[in-house]
Amino acid sequence: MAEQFEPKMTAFVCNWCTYAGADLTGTSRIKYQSNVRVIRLPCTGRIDFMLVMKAFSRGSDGVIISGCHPNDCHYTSGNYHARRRWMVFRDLMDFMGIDLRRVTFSWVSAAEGAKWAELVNEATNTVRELGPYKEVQELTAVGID
Amino acid sequence: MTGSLATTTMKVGYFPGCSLQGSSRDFAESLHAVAKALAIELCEVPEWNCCGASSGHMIEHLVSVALPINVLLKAQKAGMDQVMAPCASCYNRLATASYEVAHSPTTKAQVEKILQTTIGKLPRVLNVVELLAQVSDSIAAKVSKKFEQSVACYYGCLLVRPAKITGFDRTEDPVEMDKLVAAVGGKSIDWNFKTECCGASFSVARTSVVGRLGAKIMHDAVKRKAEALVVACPMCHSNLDLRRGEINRRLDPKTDIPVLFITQVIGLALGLSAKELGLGRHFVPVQFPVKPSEKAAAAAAVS
Amino acid sequence: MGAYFARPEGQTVGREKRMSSHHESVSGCHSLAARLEKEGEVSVADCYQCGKCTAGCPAAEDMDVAPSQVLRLLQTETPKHEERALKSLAIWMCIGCETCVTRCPQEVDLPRAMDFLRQEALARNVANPSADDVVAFHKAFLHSIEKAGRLFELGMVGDYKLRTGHFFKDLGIAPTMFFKGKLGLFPHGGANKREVAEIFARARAVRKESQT
Amino acid sequence: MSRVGVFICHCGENIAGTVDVAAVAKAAMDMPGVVHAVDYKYMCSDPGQTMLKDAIRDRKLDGVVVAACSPRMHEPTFRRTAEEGGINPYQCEMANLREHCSWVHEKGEPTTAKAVDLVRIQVEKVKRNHPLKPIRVPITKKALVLGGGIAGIQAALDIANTGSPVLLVEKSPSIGGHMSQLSETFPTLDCSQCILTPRMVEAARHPKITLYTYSELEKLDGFIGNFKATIRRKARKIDEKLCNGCGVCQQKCPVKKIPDQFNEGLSNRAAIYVPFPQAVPNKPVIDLENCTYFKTGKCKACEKLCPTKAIRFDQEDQIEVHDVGAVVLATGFKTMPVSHFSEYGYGKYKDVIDGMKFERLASASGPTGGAIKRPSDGKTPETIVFIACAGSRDRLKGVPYCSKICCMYTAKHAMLYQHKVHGGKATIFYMDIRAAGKNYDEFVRRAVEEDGVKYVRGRVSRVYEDNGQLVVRGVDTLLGAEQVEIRADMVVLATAVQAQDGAEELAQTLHVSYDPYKFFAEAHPKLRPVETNTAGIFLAGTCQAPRDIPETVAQASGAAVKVAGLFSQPELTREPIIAVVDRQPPPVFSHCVGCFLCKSACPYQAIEEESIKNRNGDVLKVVAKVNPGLCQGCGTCVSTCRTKAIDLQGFSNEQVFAELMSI
Repeated sequence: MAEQFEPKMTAFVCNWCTYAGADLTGTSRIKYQSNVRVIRLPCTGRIDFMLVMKAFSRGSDGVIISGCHPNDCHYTSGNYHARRRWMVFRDLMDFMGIDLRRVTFSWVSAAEGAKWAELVNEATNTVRELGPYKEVQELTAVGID
Repeated sequence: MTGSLATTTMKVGYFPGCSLQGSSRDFAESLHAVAKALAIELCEVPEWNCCGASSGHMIEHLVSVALPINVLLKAQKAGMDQVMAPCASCYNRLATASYEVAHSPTTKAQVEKILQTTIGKLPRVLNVVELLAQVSDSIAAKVSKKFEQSVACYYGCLLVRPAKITGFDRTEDPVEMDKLVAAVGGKSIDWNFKTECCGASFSVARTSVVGRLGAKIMHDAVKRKAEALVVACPMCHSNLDLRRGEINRRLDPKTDIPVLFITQVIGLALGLSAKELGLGRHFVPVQFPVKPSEKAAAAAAVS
Repeated sequence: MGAYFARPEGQTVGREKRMSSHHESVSGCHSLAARLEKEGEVSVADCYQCGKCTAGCPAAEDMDVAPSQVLRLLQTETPKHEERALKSLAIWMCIGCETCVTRCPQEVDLPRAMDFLRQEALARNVANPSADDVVAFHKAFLHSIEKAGRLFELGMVGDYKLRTGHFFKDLGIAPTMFFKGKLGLFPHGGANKREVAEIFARARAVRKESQT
Repeated sequence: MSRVGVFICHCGENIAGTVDVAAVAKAAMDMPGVVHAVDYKYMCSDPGQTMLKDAIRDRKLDGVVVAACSPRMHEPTFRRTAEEGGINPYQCEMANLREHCSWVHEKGEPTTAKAVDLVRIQVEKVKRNHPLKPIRVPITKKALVLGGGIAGIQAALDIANTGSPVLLVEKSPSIGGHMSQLSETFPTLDCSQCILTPRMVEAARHPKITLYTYSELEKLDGFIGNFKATIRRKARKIDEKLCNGCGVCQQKCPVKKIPDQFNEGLSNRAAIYVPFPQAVPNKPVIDLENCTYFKTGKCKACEKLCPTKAIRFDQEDQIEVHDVGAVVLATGFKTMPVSHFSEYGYGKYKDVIDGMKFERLASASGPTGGAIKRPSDGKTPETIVFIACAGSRDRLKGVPYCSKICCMYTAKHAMLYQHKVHGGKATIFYMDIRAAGKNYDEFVRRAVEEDGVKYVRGRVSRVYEDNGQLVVRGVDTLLGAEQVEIRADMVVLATAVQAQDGAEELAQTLHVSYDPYKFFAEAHPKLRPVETNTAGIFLAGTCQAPRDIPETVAQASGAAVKVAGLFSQPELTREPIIAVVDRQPPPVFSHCVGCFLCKSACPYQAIEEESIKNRNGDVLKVVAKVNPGLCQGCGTCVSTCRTKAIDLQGFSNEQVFAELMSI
C-alpha cells in the first residue's frame, strides 16, 4: 500500500481569539495533526484574500481562516469585514475553479482550545481525502504565479 | 392546526404491540373506539414483530435494537412518516432503538448487518399521549358527557424517560395527560408519584416488588382523594389493576379505585359505551361516586 | 461516542483523547470497563460516586449491591471486583426504569451498563442463582418471540413455569384473566416468524464477532 | 544582506522532549540570511538572555528569532533583551514551538519538520522587519469601576486612595451587592452588614469617588489610557438633591404588595422604595412597572406628601460621556434559577429554598428579624436538610464546575440554624467538603463537633411533599450506598454560582474574552489573573469565577494596584503596530488614489484626508493619512486598499507574503 498523502495546510488566524485559542489547545495538551502552519495576523480583517491565493499557488493543499466569533472581535468589526470579503471572494474563487472544500472559514475564541484541534483535524482530513492540489500546483510549475 | 387535523381524516402509522392483542385488549378497544370517534385512521404496520420489550434489552441488547428497527423499516416501506405505539414499553423500545442507530455508528453498522439492509431516515415514533395532544382541541370540542372525576395521572417510567429520547420537557413532573383530562372536564390532582416506577416487567417474576412499589403509588393517590388512576401503559395497568390483590395486602385501608387508560377516560367523555371501551375487562370494577350534576340529570329524567 | 454525552464546547476532544487512551494501562486483558466503553459506549470513569442513582432507585432495597456500588466495582478494573458485579443479584433486580440516568449529573447510562452486565453474566454462566426466576422469565419471553415473532402470553407464562417450577403462582388470576378475555389461548399470527428467528440468530453472531 | 540569529529553547523537556531541537538548529543554520543558530535549555532564563545579547554583539546580528513558547507569553521579554543587546526591539520575532508544536503533536519526524518550518517562517519575516518606535500616548488618570458590590467598592476605594478619581457605576438603586444581603460570614461569623456598611458609606463620602447608582454602561470606545465611557443614569423619578430620605413616600405609597428583591421575595415593598434601610445612597426610586401613576395616570400620593417636594414624575434617563483611562469589571454573579431542579421541587414547594433566601431568614435585618421560620406557614423547622452541589458539578442539569463557596456557606447555614433553633436537627447532603482556606476546615469541623450538624456523604435524588413535610430521599455512600429518607420541615439548596445576566453582552461591548460559562477570562490563568486580554480593562470578584469574600477583596485590591501602576506613568507607550500610507517623491506623492475605502472600513475613524498642495497652495492630490493616536493596527484598511498604498507595520504585505513563500 502506498504511503499516505500528507496535505500542506496553511492557517491564517487572528492574534486575539484564534491564536490565543490555539495556545490554549497547547496548554491543555490536546493533540491534533501536525500538518498545519499558522500565519499570525492581528485580525481576520487583515486577511487580504490574495494571501489565500498565494498560499495555494505556493503549494498549500488546504487553507484555514479563523478569528473571533461575530460580536467578539477585538477590533470591534474586523471579523465582519473579513466575513463580508470572504462571501464575495468565495464566489470569485469558485469562478476561478478553486475547490472550496479546501478552504475552511471558522470562528474559534480564546476559550475554545478544543475547538481549534477539532477544526484542524477536520479540515486536514477533508483535504487528505481530496488529495494533493495538483491543478494549481501544475499551473505554478509552468510559471503562472 | 391541530383542529384541522381532526376534522379531515388523520392517518397515522400504528404499532399495536403484543400486549394489546392479549392482556391489554381493553386498551386496544378503547384506542380504536376513540380513534374512530376522532376520525383518526390507525394504519397497522404490516407484518410487525414484537419489539423485544424489557427482556430484549435486559439480556440481548442487539436483538432489542434490531427488532424495533425492523418494525420501523417495515413502516417506512409502507410509506408511514410517523408510527404511534400505544404501549409505553413498545414506544420506549422503538424510540430508544432509533436513537441508538442515529447516535452510535457502531450500533448502526451492527444492526444493518443483522437486518441485512441499510438504515436511512426512519419514521418518527409517537406515544399515544402525543397523538391525543395533537388533537386535544377537537377532543374538547366533541365532549358530550363531561368526565367529572378527579383523577391521578400516572405516567410511570417508559413513557417519559429518558428525556433525551422521549423528549418530555418536564421529566420529573409531566403534565401532558393532565392537560387531556382537563380538556374533557376532569380534574387531575397534584401528587408525588407521577413518574415513580411500578415494577414494570417484574409483574410475573417478582410480584412482591410490584406489590411494594404499587402500594406506595396507590397510597399517595388515594390519600390525595383520587377517584381513579389514569395510565397510558399496559404494564402500569396490569401492575396496578391485575395485581391489586398483591398491592392491597400491603395497604390499610385497602383501595378499590379503578385504573383507567387515558383512551378510556376520553372515550367516556366522548359518550362511548363501557363495552366499546372494554371497561368490563378490568379486575377492579370501574365505578365512580355519583356527581351532583349527574344526580340533577337523573332527577330531571324522572320528572 | 460524543453523541451520547452533550458537553459544553471546549471539552469533547480532550475527553475523546482521555477515553480512548485511559484503559491502555491494562493492555492485553480487557477490563469490563474497557469493553463496556467499546461495546456499550458507557464510560464508568465518568461516575464520581455521588450515589444519586442509588438514592432514587426503586429496586435498591432488593439489591445486594447498590447501583452506584456496581459501577464502583467496575471502576477498579480488577477481576475480583468485576466478578462480584457479575455475580450480584443487583443486576437482575434492576427494573430498567431509567430513573437513575434521568438524574445522573454525569449522564452515566447505568441501565445500559446493567444490560451489559446481565448479558456478560449469562455468557460466563455466573448469573446469581437467586435470580433464576427473573432470568427464566426473560428467557421464556424472548424464546416466545423467537418462535412466534410476537409474544404469546399464555405460552410464555407456561414456559416460564416449566423453567421455574412456580406452578401454582398466579393461578389465582389466570382464570379471571381468561374469562375477561385477557388471556388468548393461541399464539398470534401475522408476524414473519422466519425473519424474526433469523434476526435472533444473526444478532447473536454479530455480538460474538464484536467481542473477538 | 541580513544577519539573523536563531535561538531554539528546550523549555526544559517541554519542547526538547518532543522536538529534536539540535536538528532544528542545524536546519536553521542552512536558511539564507541565518548566520547563527543555537539551542539552549531555558532561553527566558538570565543566562539565556545574556547569551542572546552577547550573540547580537559578537555576531553583529541585525535580527533574531527566538523559537520558544507563544509570543503572547514572552515576546515582550525577548524584545527587551534584543534592545539591550543593541538592536531595535522590533527586529526580534518568536516562533511558537511549544503551544503550537511540541505540546500538541506526538514526538517524531513530522513534528520536528513543523518546528523547522515555524522557524523558517519567522526568519523570512524578521529579514523584512524594519526598526519601529513605540508610540507615546497620554493617559486619562481616571478609573471606571463597573459594579458596586464588595469587589467594586474595594477596588474603587483602593484606587481613590492613590489619588486618582473613580466613577463607581452600579445598576441597582444602591451599592452593596450580594454581600449586603448576607447574614453572617464564614469563617468568623461576623455580621456581613456590620463590616460592609462602613465601606459603603466610605465609598459614598470619598472625595475622589463619584457614585453612579441605578446607572449602566451603554458603550465603551477608545483604548487603554483613553477610553470614552457612555453611562446611562436611569431616572429614579426623584430629585436626589432635594430628597432627604425621610421615607414618608414609601409609607404612604398605596401599592405595597410587590415582592422585595432584597429579601428574595420573602417580604413586600412599595412601588416607591429604598431597597434596604442601610442603602447607599439612602434615596428612593420609583418602580415604573408597579407605580399606579405610571400605570393609570392617577395617584401621585408620594408627590403630594413629600415634605421636600423631591418627586419628579417627568424625570428622564440621562446619558453622560466620560473620559477614563482604565476600567475595573466587578459585575458579580447570580445563583442558578429555580427551573433546574424539578426533582427537588424547587419552585413548587414554598419550603424548598435556596441559600440566598436562607441568608435573609437568618439575617437580623431580614423579614423574620433573624428567626428561622419556614416560608409556607411561618413554623420553626425542627428538621432541616441542606443539599450541597445543587447544580454545581452537574453536567446534565447544571454546570460542570465547582461553585467553590457552597461548602462553606452551607456549613455556616447549618451552624446558624443550630444556634437559633435549639434541639433542631440539621443534615447536610454533600459529595466532597471543599474547605481549603485559612480557618475554613476548622470551621466545618466546628459545625460537626460542636454544633452537631450531621453530614451525609451522598446526593439527594428526590424531594416531595407529604403531610406538610418534605420527604428527602438521599443516600449514604459511606454506608456502602444505603438509601436514606429524611422527613424535613425545610430544605435549603446550595444553588450553583453562575455568571451575571448580560455578562456576555457586556464582554462584547468591552471586547474582553469570556469562557464557555460567560465568566470573563483573565489574560493568563496564573500570571495575569486580574488583567483581561484587552489592555486597560481589569477584573475583580465573581465576574471572573466563583469566589468568596476574602478572595474577592484581595483580587479587587490587585486590580486597583494594576490601575494605579498604569496611572503612575507619565504617558503610555503603545506597540507601533499601526497602518501607514506610503509617500512617494513628486509627482506621484503617494500610491493612494484617494478612494477612501479604508476610511469606511476603519473601526476607529483613524483615517484622515490629507491634501497635498504645491507652493501656491493649489491642491494637487487628496490622499489618506493614518492618525497614529487612533489607529489600533487591526489592518482591515490594508486588505481593503486597492492600490496597496496602506500597509501595516509589523504585519506588512512584504512580511506576510515572505512568510507564505517560506512554506
